[in-house]
Amino acid sequence: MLERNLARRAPTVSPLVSEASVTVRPLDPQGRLAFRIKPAALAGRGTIDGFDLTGAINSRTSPEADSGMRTALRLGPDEWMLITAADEVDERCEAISAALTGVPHSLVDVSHRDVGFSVEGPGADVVVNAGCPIDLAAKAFPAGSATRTILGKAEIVLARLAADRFTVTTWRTFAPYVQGFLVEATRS
Amino acid sequence: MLLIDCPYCGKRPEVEFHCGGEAHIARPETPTAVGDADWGSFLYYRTNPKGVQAERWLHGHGCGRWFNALRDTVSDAFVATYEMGKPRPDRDAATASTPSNA
Amino acid sequence: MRRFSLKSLLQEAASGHQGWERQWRAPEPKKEYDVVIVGGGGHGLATAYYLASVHGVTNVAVLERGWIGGGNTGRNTTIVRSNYLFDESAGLYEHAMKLWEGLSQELNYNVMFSQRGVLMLAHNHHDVVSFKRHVYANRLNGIDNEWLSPEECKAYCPPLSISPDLRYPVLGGALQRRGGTARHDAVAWGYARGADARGVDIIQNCEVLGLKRHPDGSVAGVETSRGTIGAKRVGVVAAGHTGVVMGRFGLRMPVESVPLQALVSEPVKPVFPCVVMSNAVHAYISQSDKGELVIGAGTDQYVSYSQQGGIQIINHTLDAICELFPQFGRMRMLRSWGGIVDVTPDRSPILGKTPIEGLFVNCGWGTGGFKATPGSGHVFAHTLATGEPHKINAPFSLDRFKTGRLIDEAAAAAVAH
Amino acid sequence: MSQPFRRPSGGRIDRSRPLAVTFNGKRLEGFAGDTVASMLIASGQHLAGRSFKYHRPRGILSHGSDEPSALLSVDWRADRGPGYRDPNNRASVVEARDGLVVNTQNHWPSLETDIGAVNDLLSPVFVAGFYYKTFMWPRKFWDRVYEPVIRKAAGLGEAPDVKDADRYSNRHAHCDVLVVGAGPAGLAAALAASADGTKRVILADEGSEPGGALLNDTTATIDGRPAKEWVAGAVATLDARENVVILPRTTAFGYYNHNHVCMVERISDHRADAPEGLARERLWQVRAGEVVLATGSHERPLVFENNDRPGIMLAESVRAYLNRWAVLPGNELVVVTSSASAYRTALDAKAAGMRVSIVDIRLEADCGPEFAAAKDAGITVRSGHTVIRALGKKRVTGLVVSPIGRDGTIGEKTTLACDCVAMSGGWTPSVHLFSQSRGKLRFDVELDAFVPGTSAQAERSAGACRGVYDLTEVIADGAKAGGGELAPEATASFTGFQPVRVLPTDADASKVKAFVDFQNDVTAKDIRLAVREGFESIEHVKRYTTTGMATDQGKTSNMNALGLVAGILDRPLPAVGTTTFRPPYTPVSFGALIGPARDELFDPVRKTPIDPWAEANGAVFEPVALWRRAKYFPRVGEDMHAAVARETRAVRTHVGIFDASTLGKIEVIGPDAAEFMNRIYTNAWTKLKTGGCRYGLMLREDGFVYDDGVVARLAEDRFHVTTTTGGAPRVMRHMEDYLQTEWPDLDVFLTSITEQWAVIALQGPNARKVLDPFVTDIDLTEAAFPHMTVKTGYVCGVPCRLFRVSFTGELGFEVNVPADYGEAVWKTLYEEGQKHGITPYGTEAMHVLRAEVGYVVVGQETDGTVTPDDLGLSGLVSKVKPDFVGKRSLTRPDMIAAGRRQLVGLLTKTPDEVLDEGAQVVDDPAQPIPMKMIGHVTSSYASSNCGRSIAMAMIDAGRERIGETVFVTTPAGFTEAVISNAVFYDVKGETADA
Repeated sequence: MLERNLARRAPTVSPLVSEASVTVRPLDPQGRLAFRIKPAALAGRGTIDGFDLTGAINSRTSPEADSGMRTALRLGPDEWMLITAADEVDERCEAISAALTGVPHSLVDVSHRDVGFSVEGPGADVVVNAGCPIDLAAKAFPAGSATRTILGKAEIVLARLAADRFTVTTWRTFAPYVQGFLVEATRS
Repeated sequence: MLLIDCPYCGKRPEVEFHCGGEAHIARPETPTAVGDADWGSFLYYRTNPKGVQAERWLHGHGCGRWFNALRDTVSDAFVATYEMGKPRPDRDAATASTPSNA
Repeated sequence: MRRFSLKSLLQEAASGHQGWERQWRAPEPKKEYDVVIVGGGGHGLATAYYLASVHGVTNVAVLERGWIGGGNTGRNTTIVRSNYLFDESAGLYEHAMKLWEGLSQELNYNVMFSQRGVLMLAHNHHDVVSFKRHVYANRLNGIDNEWLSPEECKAYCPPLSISPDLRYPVLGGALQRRGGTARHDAVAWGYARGADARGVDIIQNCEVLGLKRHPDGSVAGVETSRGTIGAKRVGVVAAGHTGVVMGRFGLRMPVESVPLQALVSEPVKPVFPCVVMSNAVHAYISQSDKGELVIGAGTDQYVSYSQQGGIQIINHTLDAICELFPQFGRMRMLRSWGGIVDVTPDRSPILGKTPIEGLFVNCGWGTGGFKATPGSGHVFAHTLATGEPHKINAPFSLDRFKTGRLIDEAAAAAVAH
Repeated sequence: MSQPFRRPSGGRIDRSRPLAVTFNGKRLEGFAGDTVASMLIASGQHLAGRSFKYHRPRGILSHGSDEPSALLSVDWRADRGPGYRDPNNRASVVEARDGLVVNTQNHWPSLETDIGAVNDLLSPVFVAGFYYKTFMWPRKFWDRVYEPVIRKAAGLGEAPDVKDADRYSNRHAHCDVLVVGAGPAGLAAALAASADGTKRVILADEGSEPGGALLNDTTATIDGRPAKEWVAGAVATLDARENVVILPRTTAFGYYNHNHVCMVERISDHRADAPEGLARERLWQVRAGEVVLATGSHERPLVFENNDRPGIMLAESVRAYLNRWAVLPGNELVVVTSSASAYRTALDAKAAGMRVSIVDIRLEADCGPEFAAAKDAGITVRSGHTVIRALGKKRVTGLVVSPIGRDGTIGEKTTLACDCVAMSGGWTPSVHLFSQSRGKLRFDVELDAFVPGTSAQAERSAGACRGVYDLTEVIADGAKAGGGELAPEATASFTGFQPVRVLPTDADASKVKAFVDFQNDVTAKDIRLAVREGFESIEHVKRYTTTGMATDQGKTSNMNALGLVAGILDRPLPAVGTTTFRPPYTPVSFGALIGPARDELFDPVRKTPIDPWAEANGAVFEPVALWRRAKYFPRVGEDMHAAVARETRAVRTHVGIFDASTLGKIEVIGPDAAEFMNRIYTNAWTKLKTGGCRYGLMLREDGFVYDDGVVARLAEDRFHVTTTTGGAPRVMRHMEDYLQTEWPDLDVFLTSITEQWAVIALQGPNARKVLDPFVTDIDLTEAAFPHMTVKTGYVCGVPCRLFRVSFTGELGFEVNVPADYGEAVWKTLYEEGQKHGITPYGTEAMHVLRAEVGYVVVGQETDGTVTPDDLGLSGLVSKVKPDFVGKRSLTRPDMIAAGRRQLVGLLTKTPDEVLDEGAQVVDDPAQPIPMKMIGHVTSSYASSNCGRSIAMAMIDAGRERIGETVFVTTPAGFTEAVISNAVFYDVKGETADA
């Protein structure tokens, strides 16, 4: 493969920094797989290729111990976003497909479609709430939550890793807008 | 902005949703067997009630699922939301209750 | 009817204005009328006026559930234009435009029709082609509409930003100079006064509850909150409530009622000379005689009779307004409100017969009914007087939803109207 | 100006922090805590503006957001340049600080001498609705003569003329209990609601500090302590609770569906030290479990002749200025009242050293304990008296008062000299937000007011906003609304009033100017005139007279207008109707409403992965939906025409490279994928082999063309669907809709992959040569890789979906690579392409090229009213499939009627004449108007490859008319053209279809 000869270039997210207590930082590339399967077809499989699919809708499950970072965001009744290392996408696809031979499902590599940001620091929830209209109180959206929602005029996937730590993922062409929006929000 | 109780995600703000109009308008099994008047009626005629109506919503910026809802078109209060494919709850005559958002 | 004029005004000024009479009576309903009009908005009142003035049909009642002009007539952004694409629509709206041009004199009521020009901005290639298609079609239909370059747009509307750095730069515009605005309430009141003077009974606080029919199924009258009223013909002109009224008559209609919002700013000195519409960014703006910026927003996405929509609709419209007119960022919203508009699948009105003999309907004007008020009333009066549609409203039949012969202005132009 | 009317001590101002603002060019002094209104009063300046219609001198009526008269243009940051000025600010809510530049409005040449005041003399003519009765002749004069004059006279301040230089922010918030209003009721409610720590509570108040009416009060006590201590204690308690957010300077202006309450917080306008860039205002969009409305009440003015003279104020406002701001509104005060509460003002004014007397409309017998309290304080009370008129012009100088006889007769008149009048006609609960929440109002005869009746949402009202006025009860009521209980011992309040609409007078009511709506200059006689003319519904009266329509939204005038109408008609007040209250409660800046959505954050700009290269290479861009796309790549000295001619020639002679990344892409996966495709598209998919591509056409259920695109079958159960650029989101929704609601039995999943793949189109005879060096695992030969097939493999070492497709008619490949590699692959191919004459081309050349070979663009040739047959694409409509979306509609009578518009070509008689897109087509240009139009031009270009112009058009029954000459509109007239096939260029060499 000649792949390494080519520069991989994320969308033009600018190195915007803010002096506020909340930082907005672009995340390194990750492997992302859009995984769809009807719950009945899972037929009791709780884990596939190390991805824990047992989480409730709008939750994030990540086996902490696993250094391979196999995280599953359950975004809908039949939809997960599987997150893995950027260079393991093909392996994961093969393994999952093998595990589900003959079972109707859909697995699509969207690693390049989505761009992520971390929003971190005291008041990170307030920054997200500048454009995201859902309730981010600890009770309503505790750490371990993940959902597709809105930020301003862009669609995002929002995950909460800790009280003051979120990831915001969006389609790559919306990334500069989302980044700009979040940085602007940190100024208030 | 409405607050909509998605059957899968719970109460979420309207901007995450797309309204798909009146629900339970079955697409004819065999459209070619339907006359022009009935087909026109299927395409264009809606109940448009002043009161409780069943309607379709898509949680597009959420779980991605279409579902149905009963909503009072006078108060805009939701009476019920339910998964696509389930029958309309037997609350046609029910007037929307005061929503408690707590 | 006491004539309005500068002379009569000065006479009255001298005597403390004690001599003005009621602009319309408050009669008790009669037992029977030749024509009963359901709905006392601009369209219904205009229909009554033309029935009396053009067709000599004066035994007419207008039944209004609340107060006249209280629905969409008094809740719209008062834009008047006639530069529609299709021959059918152009015919109807231009018919209205010609009536607008002499309306104050015809009614002896200053409806403040102000031909300030309506400028529709094109922000992308699709808009450009679409608006040029309108401009050419209008020209061949004898309707004024011209294509302006961005610089010409700016010259016509100096507050407009034509910076190429705009998110959606202005690529040009279609200007109808004869378009403009009018004073909405005055239209309802002027028609009411004119109709009343010709013998029409305007009956407020009278809700229509049902239809009375002859054994052969034809119309015999209406049941109302003030008793049964006989009628040879009934015309329903109930805008957002058409579906409700027709439902009481046992008919379904291809209309849905949705909230449409608008707002005004605090009044300021003259700053905005014309009407600007920008469909790509969903914004309409003009300045009223009182000085308020009058701004039309979009519809909410769901059926509602609540006259209240969500604030996100307002926010979105103001985003666009401030993008085009960044100097208005510090203006303040004074009042916002909603109307209930009845929308048809092709965004064109329904004007004509119904399946019930003697029952006629005039509805489905969606977000753009005000501008058609005189024309709509004029041709609907013809329809009610003769039992047959005027050639102008013949294409706007209910039947088109069966045959597929839609008049789809919205699809053709992507223009809200 | 110094501060001659500043009291020596007291008030909630910080005398250690003096400040100055510029008022009409003069220096005005005050202290931190002042408003501009209190500074004006301190300086003795009551004249603060000119009225809307008559240009009458106006002063300061109130101390809060209900102020109708004292409206100022404020330049908030004059030191920072333009862009910080706005009109119509209420002096009573503009917090004073150093650096403010304020000016009065609506006068010329000056506030003191205003030519417009001539209108006051003409007022007998300028009555309500006079403009409806005249200005009609001659017809053309309305918009040319009369209207401009009226417009110039109308309006208040001057609109800003430069871009707003401030920032605004937005915040979505959620809470269990939102308390609106931090007066005694609101504080009690917040204390109760937050007590157990489990509920999130937000307490918002429009004022600069919590306390509400208690801030005006120096005598009330609660539980034996001064009320202000109770306030301080309550605030401290709330502050200490983590579950409470207190928001001063935050006005809840809109109560929307499902307890969505919108509020504006003023962040920086009051701060002299606000750093540049600090947001000016914040829009709070609060979703509350429950809402407690504790919004207080508004005092009613009294309606008598010249009640608008500067120096005539609301009684509670006089008290507020005395106590809260420590300024004397004058030396000689007459309190005119029908309400007990105003006695408190009289007592406080007396204590402050003013000379005070009271004129009470009520008879002594109708008064409460306040009467004796005033007498005891040595204040003269004239009960059973009326005010005939006020004297003075730019400042009140006296009141003519008179006893009212038993039969209503007016007794002997006395003139009371004064320089300040405090008036009170009682109180109106502030039910605006309750009404906005769609709660049903109830008229309470005892209170002479509309009060909250049935709630429509999870909401409770507490305190004065529901007619509870006694302090003890107010606090108890607030606590109850907050879910708790409090039974404090507070000093008794003076409550109760006798409704008075217009004060009795013996003057000719038809001549007297007694104002009901101060800002809009609506007098009692205007309202009488409206009723006389048949305007009986209060909505009609409002619209005819404009009462209640001013920037104060009738807070001080509505009840007086309603009562007056009811009185004239002799109907119970509710029968006249109440006005529905609409947002906003007080005017809200557009800036706050749009928040960050401006400039770069107005709308996202979607840029492709290759966009940076295009920008660096001088592309001219165009907006397409949310995208920006390279339209053409001009070289030095080239205009669009020249650039496009070069680009299109290069594609046909060598090779072009085009960024097609914006095309919508959807991956359709599942065992039933082919069946799903069959149902969604007009054509058949079952027989498409893996590795094959097919052009697909999609209809709406009504039979009209919805979208199109090439679809590749990657596997038995996997399709890669492409859509138009603008259509991608709606096609996805359309597909999901059918899948989930009509065919849930199908095992199919959809995933949007638009942004996963960058798409680089190589088009032209040299396309294969450019690609060849970078492909190792795909055989690019014609035999192995024919037109309309797809292969996966690697390009430049990057995983790739390689399509052999063409939108130009030439040999073509579309290289799909993961988006992050898009730019690098593009650059690699572009460099290699130098040997082969590669030329980047944009959307304009793309359009020309596709038109040359007769390909349609959905959205350009179609407009939502076009069927497949209209486009000549009936061959793509399966006759065999029993059903697909839109099939049934295609057989409706009008869809198969003869004479429908059909897609054809148009060739101008003059080859280099390019038709206008959108031009109309007629058979006979000499026919009279209205002309019969037979079609319109959908696409039109100068085609370098064809050596002439080409155009596509939709013409009535066009396919039968090929070869006929028609006339096409031009900006100047008409031009001749011949109807042709819509294919203009014959591709030479190895073509797409070879």
